Amino acid sequence: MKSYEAIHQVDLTVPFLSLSLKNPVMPASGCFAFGREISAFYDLNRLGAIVVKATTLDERQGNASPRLAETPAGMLNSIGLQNPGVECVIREDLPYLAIYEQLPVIVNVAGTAIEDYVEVVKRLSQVQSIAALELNISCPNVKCGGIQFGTDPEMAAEMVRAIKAVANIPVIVKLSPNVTNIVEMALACETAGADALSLINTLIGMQIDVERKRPLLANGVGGLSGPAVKPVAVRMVYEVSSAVHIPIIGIGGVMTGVDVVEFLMAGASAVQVGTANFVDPYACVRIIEELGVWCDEHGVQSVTELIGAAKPKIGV
Amino acid sequence: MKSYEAIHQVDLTVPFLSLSLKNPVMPASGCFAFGREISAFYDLNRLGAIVVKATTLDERQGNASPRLAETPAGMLNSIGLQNPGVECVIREDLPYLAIYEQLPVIVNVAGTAIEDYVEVVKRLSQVQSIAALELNISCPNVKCGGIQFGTDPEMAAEMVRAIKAVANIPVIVKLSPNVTNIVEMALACETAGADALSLINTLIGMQIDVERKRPLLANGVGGLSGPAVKPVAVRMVYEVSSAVHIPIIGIGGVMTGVDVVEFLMAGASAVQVGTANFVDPYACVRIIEELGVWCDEHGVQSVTELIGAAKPKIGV
Amino acid sequence: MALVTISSHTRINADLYELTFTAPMDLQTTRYEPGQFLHIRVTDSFDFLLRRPLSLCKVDLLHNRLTVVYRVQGAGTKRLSTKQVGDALDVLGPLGRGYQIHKEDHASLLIGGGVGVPPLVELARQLHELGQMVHAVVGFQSSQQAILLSDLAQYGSVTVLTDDGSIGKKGIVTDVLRTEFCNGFDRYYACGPTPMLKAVQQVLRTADLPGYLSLEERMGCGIGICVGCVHPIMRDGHVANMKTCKEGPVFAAEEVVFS
Amino acid sequence: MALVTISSHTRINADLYELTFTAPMDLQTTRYEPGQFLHIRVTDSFDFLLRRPLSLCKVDLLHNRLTVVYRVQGAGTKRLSTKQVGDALDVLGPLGRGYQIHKEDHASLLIGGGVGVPPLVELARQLHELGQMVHAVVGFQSSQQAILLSDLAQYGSVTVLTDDGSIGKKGIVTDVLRTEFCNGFDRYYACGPTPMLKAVQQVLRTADLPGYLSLEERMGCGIGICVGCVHPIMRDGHVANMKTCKEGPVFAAEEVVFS
Ligand SMILES: Cc1cc2nc3c(=O)[nH]c(=O)nc-3n(C[C@H](O)[C@H](O)[C@H](O)COP(=O)(O)OP(=O)(O)OC[C@H]3O[C@@H](n4cnc5c(N)ncnc54)[C@H](O)[C@@H]3O)c2cc1C
Ligand SMILES: Cc1cc2nc3c(=O)[nH]c(=O)nc-3n(C[C@H](O)[C@H](O)[C@H](O)COP(=O)(O)OP(=O)(O)OC[C@H]3O[C@@H](n4cnc5c(N)ncnc54)[C@H](O)[C@@H]3O)c2cc1C
Ligand SMILES: Cc1cc2nc3c(=O)[nH]c(=O)nc-3n(C[C@H](O)[C@H](O)[C@H](O)COP(=O)(O)O)c2cc1C
Ligand SMILES: Cc1cc2nc3c(=O)[nH]c(=O)nc-3n(C[C@H](O)[C@H](O)[C@H](O)COP(=O)(O)O)c2cc1C
Ligand code: FES
Ligand code: FES
Repeated sequence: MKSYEAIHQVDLTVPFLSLSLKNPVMPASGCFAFGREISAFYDLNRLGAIVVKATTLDERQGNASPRLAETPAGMLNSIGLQNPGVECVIREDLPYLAIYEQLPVIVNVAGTAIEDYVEVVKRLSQVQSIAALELNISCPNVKCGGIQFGTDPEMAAEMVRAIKAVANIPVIVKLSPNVTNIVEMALACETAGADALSLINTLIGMQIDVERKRPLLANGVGGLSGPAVKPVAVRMVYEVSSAVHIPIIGIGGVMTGVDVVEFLMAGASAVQVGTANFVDPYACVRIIEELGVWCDEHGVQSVTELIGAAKPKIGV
Repeated sequence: MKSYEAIHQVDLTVPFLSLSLKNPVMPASGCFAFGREISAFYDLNRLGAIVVKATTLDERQGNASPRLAETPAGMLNSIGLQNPGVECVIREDLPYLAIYEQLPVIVNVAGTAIEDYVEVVKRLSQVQSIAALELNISCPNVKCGGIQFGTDPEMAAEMVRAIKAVANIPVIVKLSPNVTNIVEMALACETAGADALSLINTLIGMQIDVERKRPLLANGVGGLSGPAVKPVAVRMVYEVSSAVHIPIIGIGGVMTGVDVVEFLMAGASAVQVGTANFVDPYACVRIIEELGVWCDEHGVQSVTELIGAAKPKIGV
Repeated sequence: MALVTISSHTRINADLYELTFTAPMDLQTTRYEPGQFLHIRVTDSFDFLLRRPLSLCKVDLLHNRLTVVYRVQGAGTKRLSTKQVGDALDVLGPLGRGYQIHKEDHASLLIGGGVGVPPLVELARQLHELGQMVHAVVGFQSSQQAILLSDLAQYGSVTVLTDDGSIGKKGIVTDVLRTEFCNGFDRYYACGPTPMLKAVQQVLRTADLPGYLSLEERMGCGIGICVGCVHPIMRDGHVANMKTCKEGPVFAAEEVVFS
Repeated sequence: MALVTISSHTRINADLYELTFTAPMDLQTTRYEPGQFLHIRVTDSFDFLLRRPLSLCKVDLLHNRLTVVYRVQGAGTKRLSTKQVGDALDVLGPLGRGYQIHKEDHASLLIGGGVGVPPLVELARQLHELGQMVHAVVGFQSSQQAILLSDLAQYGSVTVLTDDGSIGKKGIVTDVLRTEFCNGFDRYYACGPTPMLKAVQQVLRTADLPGYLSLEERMGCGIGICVGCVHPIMRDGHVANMKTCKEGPVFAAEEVVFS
């Protein structure tokens, strides 16, 4: 296999919003913390962008342990938005990431009520080093609020309007797959002013600990991620990208460069990598390299050629 | 491992509707055809029951090939309800199954409009050898109609009422997981008179053939089944069984006896086995055997002890 | 379904492997047909949940063994290629309907493309044993993909074609299927990629030669319960989607409907 | 993360295995601590997507090798147990914060239960090397589960307890942790199932002996990015969920909050 460096001829850059990402691969929220740990493994500047852990107004301790379970080709998590709160993130985490000058930083924002989200976004708007916000209206692990925004188009639209009114940087809305009609949700967010969409967040699942006769996760249900959910994610990206005119970030089960190709062909402009980071700390850079090699072997000169390539061609 | 025959002490029978099933394991619709092929492998009387392929009013040819794709720990199918039509099923397939005197036969009914379903049920009501009907209001592979009933509680209720008005045997309603609120769907069906519920049908998914730059399935999307979906299925069974008072059949990714235990503990009274039959023609009888061994090893005298065992105990 | 033991596994060309294992049944007493397939689990991991269909290529009655020849196509066959002699192999079959043999025939034309060639070997053997004149016309991309030529040569004459002329004549199998050539045969038996089968069907319909086509559709169960592997077949004036694993993979050429 | 080679793999008791492999780093130049863990992929199949954490048990500086000792708990460790000498092993680590060693101490009490015993072996070696008096109190279900007794005996005295008395005294570790006994030690180091740790913490708080507990939570990444492995820890008067893979698995006993 040729190394990433050897394949100068493939152009991996993709335009995304006002940015030009050096490649379409970014770690997914909650699967990379705030970058510090992985920086011990490789230079974060190699990433297309970074999406940090969900940030809420106040510090949160999340759910009780156990919070993780392994499932066939996937995993369940019920972290429950544990994070140090927006002030601490602004004070301690974002300055650290600002060192990486070639790394666009996307901050994932979560909360319980619209006012929380608005307040977090107002405070983040003071920070120069953020490239975009990702609104997490889809976390399955927070009981009160959270998920509702992600499953009701009216409420999602209201949320997006409220955020757009206070945000001074692009707003990406992250959609939940736990809905009857993903296209309806996407259109509601687009109409309300979303600059981009990312999908999918986790599917709601459960595992029973048969020895203890109770749900394995302390929280009962959790979010399903990993290769198992990829077909659902690809389907939703395909459907949504056929309906909206804003760019899409594909998420769900990306483990290899070919998985990136699959999401791009389905209509995504970029992808996020979640669970794969837990299996292999080098996952993102390996995937970028594999993407380059695949393009090279398939005569693809620019990765942008792949975006939407699996869609019916106009006039055919 | 002790053989099934050796474990006389475990009582595998479960009451289900007016039936006493000799064990809680039945093949899922569309994953066992009408039983003929598997009868070459083992005696069908060993099954708790059999659910036959979706039957529609007229013969259907289904979708174009390719109709199958393999996914991580799962598969996609887009069969599209291919079947010979209800008259042919009554004439050729049901008499064949009637030979198996100890085998309750459940006929899966599908269609496009309520009238189709009603007509199929009317004709099946003439047949003595059917134990119950399973209403497939959730097939993701039929464009027109089909899926709507499975995602709109009002329409589902209307369908169930119409069927109950003409059916002279119990009606099981099979639910789609592709909804925002599975409990709402379940309650609508219960209120409308459903005698039992079965869940889940497949999740809608897609795979891209990156070499050919198009969706792999000729139909574009297909239904995701297999171990990958089990956590979603277990979660839905747990939630629905906590809300309704009618029995539930758990379906999704059952591959082993322990998977059966998981579904029973989550609140199912019986399970259906789909994809596993494709991997291993003996899957159902192997699973029954494994279930018996598990119960034996865990001091479970009657499999009914397991039903709902993972639920919070009343008064605890 | 049986767990059998691999007795030999060798790379025979670029990405091509020959795999021999104990037959899951007694070959002396059980009926099998050339053109039937074996449905093989490449690992017990859920990563490769479904079995892979591979054609019965050679039969060793003495040792009760079967041989398949396959190309590494994707991840599943790649995984299969890592299996070692002595490893267990989970095999279902032989399955499906194979080539029907016409005892009354004098000369049979066998047409194969790429990994469509393997089933023709056992077929050639049986036809040869009946005293028929066997002629195989086989096409490959290049010499790197050519397989089973000496096996076929045991039972009759072989015409080889390659896309790049690196072995045999340069061209494709239909190039040699001129009517004069075909007139010498009673029947043909073909297996290969769909575009080849379609072209063969067309050319030999014109030449008025009856024959059989072995179809290749994606399979799930391999035993007729998933209805995933269908191909449109015309019978009694009606076109219906038929299961290629159960009613096929071999069909009378005139029945097969190509879009 | 590194692909290393297994140099030995033996069953040492009922369901217990000792696995030795090349260290993923140079043990002479890289810092590691007793109580740290290795995060091991049991196969590259998605069936076992997550790594399994196993404690660093023994260090072989001469051959640059590490040893873990594990019990077959579920399907993943069962799969691990099928690995052969010479096989590649995907290992991340050593990770986390291990036991802090106090050079000024004279006598250390090591308390282990079941597969909580392995990390105590390297700990005992290091304490012994510093000239400390080491006493290990270890509990098992029965002699069938007893492990590493002769290893521990190299570095100090060992008191063994079993639930059924089949080896050592009948009873549980807290039975011997009377205040008079504990007074002889400067500090304790414990690892074992949560109920044992909870009981040990309580008993030794009464005895006023400072110490460390190694916690066992389900892990995802093992490196601090998934926030899946938390346990409530009291620091500066506040209780917070801390990552046991990064801030732990070893914590000062008085910090650990049990529910
Ligand atoms: C009746 C029959 C007989 C066959 N005989 C042979 C043979 O003798 N030698 C040989 O080399 N090949 C043969 N093939 C093709 C062979 O089955 C596929 O190449 C193989 O399944 C590919 O698996 P994979 O995991 O490498 O590819 P992947 O693409 O990873 O497979 C994914 C899925 O697609 C299916 N699939 C992929 N390609 C094909 C294909 N071309 N045809 C059918 N299914 C496919 C696989 O079975 C699997 O379910 C035969 C196919 C059929 C239907
Ligand atoms: C820091 C640490 C050090 C450990 N050191 C050792 C050791 O030296 N020797 C030893 O035998 N065991 C040790 N364990 C426990 C060991 O990690 C589990 O027994 C093992 O992960 C079980 O995996 P499985 O696939 O067999 O079980 P499964 O139940 O199939 O595993 C499913 C999932 O649950 C997790 N899991 C299951 N049981 C446990 C458990 N008890 N603790 C944590 N995660 C669990 C697995 O890691 C996996 O992600 C340690 C655990 C931790 C957290
Ligand atoms: C442990 C864990 C924590 C997560 N935390 C967040 C989060 O804080 N915010 C968010 O929007 N998504 C969160 N997610 C969802 C992921 O960002 C991603 O959408 C999902 O895992 C699917 O991608 P994958 O299959 O690549 O993991 C989390 C996922 C996991 C597994
Ligand atoms: C090939 C295939 C065909 C199916 N056909 C039907 C059908 O006709 N009617 C129906 O209600 N469900 C059908 N299903 C769904 C299954 O009955 C079952 O709900 C689903 O596959 C999940 O179970 P599994 O994971 O055990 O396969 C089909 C599934 C597969 C894989
Ligand atoms: S492969 Fe299942 S019916 Fe043919
Ligand atoms: S295991 Fe991921 S943060 Fe600790």
